[in-house]
Amino acid sequence: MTSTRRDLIKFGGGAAVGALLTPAPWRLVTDTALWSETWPGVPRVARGEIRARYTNCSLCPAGCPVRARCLGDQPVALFGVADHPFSHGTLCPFGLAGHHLPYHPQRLKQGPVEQAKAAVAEAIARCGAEERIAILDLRPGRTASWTYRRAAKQWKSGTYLAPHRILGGDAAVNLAAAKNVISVGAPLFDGWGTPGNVIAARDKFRLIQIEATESRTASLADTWVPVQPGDELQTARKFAQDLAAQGPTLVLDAGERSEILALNQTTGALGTAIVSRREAPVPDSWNQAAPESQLDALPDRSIRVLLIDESAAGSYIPWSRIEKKLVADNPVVVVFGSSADGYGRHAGFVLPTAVYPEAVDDIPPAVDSPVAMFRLSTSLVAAPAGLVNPAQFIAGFAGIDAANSLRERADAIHKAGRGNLFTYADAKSTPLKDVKADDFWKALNDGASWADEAPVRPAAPILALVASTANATEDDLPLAVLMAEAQPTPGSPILTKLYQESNLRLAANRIALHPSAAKSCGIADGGRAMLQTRCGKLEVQVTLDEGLPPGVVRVPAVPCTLDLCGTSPRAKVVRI
Amino acid sequence: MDREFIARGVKRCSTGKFLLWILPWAALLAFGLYSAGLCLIKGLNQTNMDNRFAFGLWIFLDLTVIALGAGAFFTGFLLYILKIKDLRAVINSAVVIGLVCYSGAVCVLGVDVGQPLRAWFTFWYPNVHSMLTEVTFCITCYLTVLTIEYLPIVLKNRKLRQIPSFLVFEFELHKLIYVLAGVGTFLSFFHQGSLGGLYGVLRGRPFAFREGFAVWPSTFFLFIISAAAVGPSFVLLTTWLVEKISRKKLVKPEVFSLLGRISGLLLSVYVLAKTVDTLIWINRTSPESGFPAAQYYSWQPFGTWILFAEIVLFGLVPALMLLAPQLRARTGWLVTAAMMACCGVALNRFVMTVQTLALPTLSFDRFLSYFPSWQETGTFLAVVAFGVLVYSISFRYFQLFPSERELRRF
Amino acid sequence: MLPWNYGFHLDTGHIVFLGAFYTVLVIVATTVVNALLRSRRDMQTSKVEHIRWHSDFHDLPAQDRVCRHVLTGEFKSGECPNSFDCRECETHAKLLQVHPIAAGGEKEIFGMSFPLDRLYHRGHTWARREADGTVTVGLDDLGSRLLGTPDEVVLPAPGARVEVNGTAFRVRNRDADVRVLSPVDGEILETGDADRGWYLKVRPAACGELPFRHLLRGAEVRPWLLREMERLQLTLSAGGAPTLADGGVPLSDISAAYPKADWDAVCSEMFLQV
Amino acid sequence: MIGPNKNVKAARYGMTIDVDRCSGCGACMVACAVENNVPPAHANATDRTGLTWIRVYKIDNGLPYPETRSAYVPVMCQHCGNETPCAHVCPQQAVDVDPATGVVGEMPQRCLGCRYCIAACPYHARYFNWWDPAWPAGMEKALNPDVTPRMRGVVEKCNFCHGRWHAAKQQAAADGKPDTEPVSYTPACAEACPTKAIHFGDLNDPASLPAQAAKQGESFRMLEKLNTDTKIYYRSKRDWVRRIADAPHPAGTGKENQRG
Amino acid sequence: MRGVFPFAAGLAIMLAAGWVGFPHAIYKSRPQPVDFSHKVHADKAGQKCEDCHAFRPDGTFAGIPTLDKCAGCHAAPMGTTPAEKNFVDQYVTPVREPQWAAYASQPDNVFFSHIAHVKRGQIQCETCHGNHGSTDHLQPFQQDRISGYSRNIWQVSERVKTTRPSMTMAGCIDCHHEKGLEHSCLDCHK
Repeated sequence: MTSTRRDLIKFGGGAAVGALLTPAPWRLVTDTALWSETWPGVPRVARGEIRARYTNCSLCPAGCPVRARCLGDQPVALFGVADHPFSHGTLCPFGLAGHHLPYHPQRLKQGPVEQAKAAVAEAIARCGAEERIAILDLRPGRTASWTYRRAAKQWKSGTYLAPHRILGGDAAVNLAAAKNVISVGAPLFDGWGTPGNVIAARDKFRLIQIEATESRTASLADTWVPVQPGDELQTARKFAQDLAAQGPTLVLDAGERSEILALNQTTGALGTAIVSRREAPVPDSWNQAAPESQLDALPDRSIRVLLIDESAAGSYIPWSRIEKKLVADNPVVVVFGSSADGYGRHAGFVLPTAVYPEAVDDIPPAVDSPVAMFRLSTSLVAAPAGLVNPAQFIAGFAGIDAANSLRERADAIHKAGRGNLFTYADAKSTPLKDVKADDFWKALNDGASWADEAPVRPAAPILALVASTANATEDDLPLAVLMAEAQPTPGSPILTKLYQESNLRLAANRIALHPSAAKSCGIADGGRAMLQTRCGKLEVQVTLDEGLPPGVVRVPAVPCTLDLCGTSPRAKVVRI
Repeated sequence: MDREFIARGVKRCSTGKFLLWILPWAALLAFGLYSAGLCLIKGLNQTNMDNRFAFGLWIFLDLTVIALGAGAFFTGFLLYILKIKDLRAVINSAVVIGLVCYSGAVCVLGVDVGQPLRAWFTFWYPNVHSMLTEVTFCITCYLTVLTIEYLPIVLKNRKLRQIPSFLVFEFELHKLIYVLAGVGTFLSFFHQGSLGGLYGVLRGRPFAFREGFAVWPSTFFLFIISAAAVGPSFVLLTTWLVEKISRKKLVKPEVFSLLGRISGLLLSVYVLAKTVDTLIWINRTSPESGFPAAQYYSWQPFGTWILFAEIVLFGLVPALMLLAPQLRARTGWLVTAAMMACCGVALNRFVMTVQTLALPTLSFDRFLSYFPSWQETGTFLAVVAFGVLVYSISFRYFQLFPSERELRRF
Repeated sequence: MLPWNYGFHLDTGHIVFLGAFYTVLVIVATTVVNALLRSRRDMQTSKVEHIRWHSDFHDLPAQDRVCRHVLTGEFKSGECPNSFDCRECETHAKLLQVHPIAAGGEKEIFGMSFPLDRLYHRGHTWARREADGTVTVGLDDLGSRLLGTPDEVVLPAPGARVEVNGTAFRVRNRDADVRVLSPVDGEILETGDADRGWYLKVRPAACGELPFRHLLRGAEVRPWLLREMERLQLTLSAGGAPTLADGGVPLSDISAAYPKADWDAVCSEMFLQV
Repeated sequence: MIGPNKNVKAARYGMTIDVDRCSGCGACMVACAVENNVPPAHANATDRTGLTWIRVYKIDNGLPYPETRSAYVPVMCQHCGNETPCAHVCPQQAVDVDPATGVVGEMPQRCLGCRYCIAACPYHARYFNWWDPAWPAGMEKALNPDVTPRMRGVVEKCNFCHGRWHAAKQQAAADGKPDTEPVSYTPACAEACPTKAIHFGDLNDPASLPAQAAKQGESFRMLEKLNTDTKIYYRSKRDWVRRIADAPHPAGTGKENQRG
Repeated sequence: MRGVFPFAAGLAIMLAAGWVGFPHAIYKSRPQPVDFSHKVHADKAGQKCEDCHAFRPDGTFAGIPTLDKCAGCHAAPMGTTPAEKNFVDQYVTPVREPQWAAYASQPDNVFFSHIAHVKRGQIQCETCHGNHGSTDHLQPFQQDRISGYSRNIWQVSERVKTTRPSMTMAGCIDCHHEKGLEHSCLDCHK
C-alpha cells in the first residue's frame, strides 16, 4: 500500500521534473501572456488600403465639407477639408465622430411602414373640410423641403410647416461685414452658423456676449455681460445704442426673439451684416409649390395628419405647441427619424430613416452664409434595408415624382450658371459656367460645394419679425431655465468623452445648479432630483457649477427637456 | 480524534470546539475568495479605485501587513544573528506571522494588478530602477525563505516527526536555519525599504517625495526602522492575544518585556528620524518643488492632526511607554503601547498611500476621496481570515511556543 | 533577468540588482540542498535514533536536562551539554577521578526497590552486567509502577541492535505510548517480559567500564529519584490530579490511581521524550 | 531604450496650446478618441474612471459670480523630458522615452496594470482600462487600422498619435527620404482643433511654431517647478490663467472644481 | 534501484511528451486554399517578388495579391496543372477571393513597415521569408492554439532556435540593436 503510494509520488515527482525540462511549461506561460493581448475582450482591427473620400456633413445646416479617411469603403475618421473657402477645414466635435451614427445602439432600423401608409391614406380620405394634412420640416430650404411643398400643394388642405426663423432663410448674416456683434446668448462658438467661418471672422469684430452664465462663447468674447434672465433686452438695447456709432453692429439672439433682433434695424446691420439671400435656383416646374407657413398661424385642433421629417435635425418645436394644433379625435402623426427619442415619443408611427453618412440629402446654406449654397451629403456607408426616405414617402402619397429631385435641382442651378464650384479632392474653385452639367453632378457627388455669386451691393432684407407672446409670470417657480448648447441626439457613442468621462458638456440626463441653489434644495453633487415646470416633470442628475448665477438652472437642450422647458422659462428642482 | 497530531503535554481544546472556532473564519475566507474572484474575472472595475486613486485599500493593506510581519525577520535576526536566546520562545510564532502576512500580501498583489497573467514580466524584463521591481523581487524571495523556515515547524509535528526522514531533515535544516535568517534579514531590509521608497521617489507627488541617500529616498530608511520597531510589538501583541484566547501561559513575562524594550528602543529612533525628515521636507523638499507644505493639510479631513497623531500620539507616546520599565512591567500598559505602535505604523502607511493620492497636484483639479467597494473589502477580509486560519492551525498542531510545555507546570 | 532578455543592459544597476538576486537564490538553494544531503547521509548511517534523542533532549524543559552532578549537589546548576551521554564528558571523567561515586546507598527508596547490583538510566531503565558478559535490561521500579500492567509491550526481535538513549522497546498503557530508552549499546540476544523482571538480554557493543559510565549508580540513585518524584508530582498536579501521598510509598500501579491525569504527557515527561 | 544611432538626428516633438483660443468644444477629445481607438465609456464609467487621453478642463479665476471668468485647458500627457516620472517607476519597462523623438511611450502589451505610473504622474494624464474595451455592434468596423485597441487592465495615454508618426515615416521611406531626418506630422487633436489653438512640431527645430512659442513670455508649462521639463507649452495673455501652472491653492481659495 | 524506477519512468514520459508531442499539439494547422507554386511563377513567368507583392503609393505593403491580380493572367488556365485548373474553377470564374493565410503575419499590435526594410534597409526578402519564394508547394499554415499567432515556418532563423515561431521580437531586436536603431517600444508597436 504505502510502497505503491510512495511509487506514485516518485512518479509524480519525476513527471514534474521532466515537464520542467521541456519547453512546454515555459511556452504555456508565454502563450497565456500573449493570449491576454488577443483575448475575446479585445476587438481586432481590420487591415487594408486607406483612401480618402469626400462628402458634406449633414448633422446641421453648416454642412461642413468632410474628408473621410476610409479603410476600403468604411470611413474610420472624418476631418474637414482644409483650405475650403468658407469652412476653412473645420469640423465640430459632433461632425468629427459623425461616421459612428449608423452604429448607435438607440438607432432605429425597423418601423411600421405599411401600417403608417394605411393609416395616413385612411386619414387623408376622411380629412374634414377644416382639417389639414400638415408636413413639418425641421430643416427647411432643402430640396426635400421643396418636395414637401410640392406635395402639400397636391392636397386641398395640405400645409407645409417650418420652424419660425428670422435669420437663415431669406435673410442671412454676413459676419465679415460686422464691426461689433452683440450676442444675446447666441452660441457663436457652439453650433451657431458655420464654425470655420465664425472663427475665421472672429478677429475682425468685437464680441459682446450678453448672457446670464459664462458660456463657451462668453469665455471667448471681448466682453461678457452677465445679466439676470429677463434683463437681456434692456442690456442689448443699451449696448446697441453705444456701439451703433462705431459701425455695423450685429445683434444676435439665441432664441431669435423678434424684439431683440429688431435692434438690428437701428444699428446699421441691415444691408451690411444682415443681407438678403436668394435661394439656390430650382426647376421652374417646382415654382407652384405650397408656401412655407408657421405652426402658430394655424387654428388649434386643425391638423388631421401630421408628417414630421426629423431626419434632418433642425430647431425643435416643443411638443405642447404642436399638440394643441392636432385634431382631438385620434390624429395621425408620423415621424421620420433615426431615433424614437424626439417627436417619436409622441407619434403614432415612427419610421426609420437613413442617418449621416448613409443618407443622400442636400444641405441648405447656414445662417452665416451670405450667399446660397448647394452641397450634397452623399452616402459613405450603405444604409441597412427597411429604411424610409421621407421625401419619397410623402411624394408617393401626393403622387408626384421626387426620385431624382436632387439631380433636377442641380441641373436647375447649372442652368442658371451663377457662382463657383469648389471641388474637395483637388481644392479647386471653378466658375460654374465652365462646368458641364454631368460633371457638375458628378463633382457634387464626389465631394464639392456650389456657392452662389455675391451680389454687387447686398440688399437689406425685411426681417420676419413677429409680436412676441409674453410669458405668464411664474413666480412660484424659483429658478429661471437656461438652455445649454444644442447637442445632436443621438450623437456618436464616442461623445461620452465629453458628456460622461469628463463633464465638459452637460449630459442629457443632467442639470446644473449653483451650489447654493442645490444646497437650498438639499441636493449634493451628482444627486438625483426632479425637474418641474408648467409642462411636466423629469428625473435628472444634478451637477454643481459655481459658474452659474444662483437663481438659474442650466438644462441640456434635448427633445425631452425642450418639451419641458421650451415654452415655460421657469422651473423648480425637487430632491428625490 | 486528532490527538496524536497534538504535541504531548500541551493542552488543546477539543476538536469540536476548534472546528467551531475555524468555521466563521473559513466562511469569511470563502466570501473573500469570491470577491477576489470577481475582481479577477470581471476586472478591477469591481473596485472603487479610479484613475486618480490608482492605489486603494489593497496597497495600504500590503504595506501595513508587511510592516507588521517584519517581526519574523527581525526576531530571527536578533535570535540567530545577535544570539538573544530568550527570543527562542516566540521565534516560531513570529515565523508563522511573517508567513501569513507576506503570503497574504502577495496574493492581494496578484489580484491588484490588471493583468495577472503577465505578472512574471516583472521578473523577466525588470526595470531595475523601479522601487516596485525591488519590492517584487525581495518579497517573493523572502516568501520562499519564510516557507523554508516554516518547514521545520511543520515537520516537528508529533505525528510527522515519527517518519524518520522528516525527523532527520528537520534536524539538519534547523541546524542551518541561521543562514536563512541571515538571508531573510538582508531581503527584509531591502523590501521594507523599497516599500517606503515606492512613494518617496514619486517626484511628481511632492507630498510623498523625499530626498535621500544614493538611489534611496529617506522613506526607504524610515520604513526599515519603523517596520523593525513595530515587528516585535506585533509579535508581542499576537502572543498576548493567543494567551488570552487559549487561556494559557505561553511565554515567560520577561520575554514580553524584552520584546517591548526592543520595540521601544527602535520606535524612539524612528520617531526621531521621522521628525528630522519631516522638518527637512516641510522646509526644503516640498517648497522647492513649488508646493508649500502647509497646503497639504488644508484639505479636510487631512489636517495637521494627522501629522501629530502619526509622530507624537502613536509614535513618541508608545515609545516612551515601552521604554519605561515600570510601565513595561504591567501587561496592560505593555499591550496598549504595542497596539499604539502598530496603529502608528498603519497610520503612516495610510498617509503614504491614500493621502498622497487624494491630494491634487494640478491647481484646477479636485481633492478626491475614495471608499473601498465591498469586493475590495472582501478581498481584504480574506487575507485576515487566511491569517487567522493558518495561525490557529499552526498553533494547534505545531509547537509555536516551545516553553509552553514547561510553563504548564507553574 | 537574463542577458538575452529584452531591455537587459550590462550597467551598474543590472549588475548590482541581479547580482544580489542570484546570490540570494544560490544561498537559499545550497542551504536546502545541503540539508537534504546531510539528512540522506544520516539516514544511510542510520543515525535516526541518535537524532531523535538529540532532538527530544533539545526540547526537554531546561530543569529536566540538569547534569547528574547537580542532582548529587556537586554543582549548583548546569544543563547537560552531552544530552545525558556522560561517556564523552570530560567534566564527568575528571570528577570521577577526584572522588568516585560511593558504591553504598540503600536498595529501598520511598518503598521502591532499587537493587544495588544494577546501573540506572535516567529514562527509568536499568542495566545489569551478567557473569557471561551479557547485559540484562529492564524497567526500574518507578518506571514499571508508572506503566503499571502494560496493555502492550513491543519488544525488538533478537539480533536487532539497540543504542544508548535510542528506543529499547515500546510500552503501551492506557493512552500512553512510551518509547523506553535503552541504557546500553549492543545486540539483542533474548527478550524477556514483566514477569521475568527483565525485558532484554543484550550483548554489549564494547566491554569495560566506559560503556556504562553514563548510567547512575550507588549513592547517585537516591537524589536522582528524589528529583524524579518531584517531577512526577509536578506533572501530575499540572494535569490537575491530586498530589501523591506525601513521601508515602507510590502505589504499584500509579497510572490506575490517577485516571484523570493526562498519562501520555506524564510518561513522556518521566521517560524523557517529546 | 538604447541610445539612438549616432547619425539619427533626434527630434523633440512638442506642442504649444493657446489657452486664449480654446473654446472648450472638445473636438480634440473626440478626434483623439477616434484616432486612437479609445472605446466609448462603459455605462458605469465616470470622469474618474473614463479614458480620455486628452482632457479639456474648465478653469476659472476663483472669484464668485459674476466676477468669475473661466478658460479651457486641454491636458494630455506632457511628455516629461527629465527623469520622466512614469517611465522611471514602471517595474517592467512598459514605459520608455524615445530618444529619437522625446515621446514618452506606453506599451500596453507589456503593461501588467500595477498603476504605479498613474500614482507617479503629476498631470493625471494616464488612464487605466477599468473595463474591457467595447464598441456598439458594428462600430468596431470603424476602428483606426493604424492603432491597436488596448485590453482591459492596462494603462494607456497620449503618445502624440504614434500611428500617424508611423504613417509619416512609412511615407518618407516610400519617398526615398533617409530615416536619419525626423518626419513632420500632425496629431489628431492639433488637426481637429477648430480654433487652431493647438500646434504641434519639433522643439529642436527653431523654425517650428512650438519652438518659437516656447520662447514667448506668455508661455508656461504645467508645474514647472517639478523640473519635469515637459514638452507641452501653454500660452495665455491672462495672468490668472498662467498661475494655474503653479501648485494647487490651499482649500481656502482653490475651490472644488466640478467641471472639466 | 527499484525506488528510482517510477521516478525515471515519470521523467522519461514527460520529457517525451514535452519535446516531441507538445510542439505539434500547440499548433493548429490548415491547408492553403490553393496549391500555389512560387517556383513556377518565379521561373516560368519570370516574375520577381515585388511584381505581385507590391507597395502602395503611401508606402504600405499590399501583401498577398488579390484575385484580380491573379485573374490578370489566369482568366483561363494557362498551364495544365490540376492546381491551376482548380484555382480557375473555384475562384477566378466565380470571382471568389481565396482566403490565403499569411505565414509571416504579425500580431495586431506590431507595426512592420516592409518598405522601410526593403527599400531603405536594402534587406532581401529571403532574409526573413527564407526560400519561400522558390518553393513548389505551399505548406499548411500553422497557428498557435493559445496565442493565435501565426508561425513563420519559412524563416531560416540563425539565432532563435526555440519552438516559438521565428520572426519573433527577439529576432527583430537583434538586427535593430546592431544598427543602433532600437529606440523605443513604439518604434515597432502600434
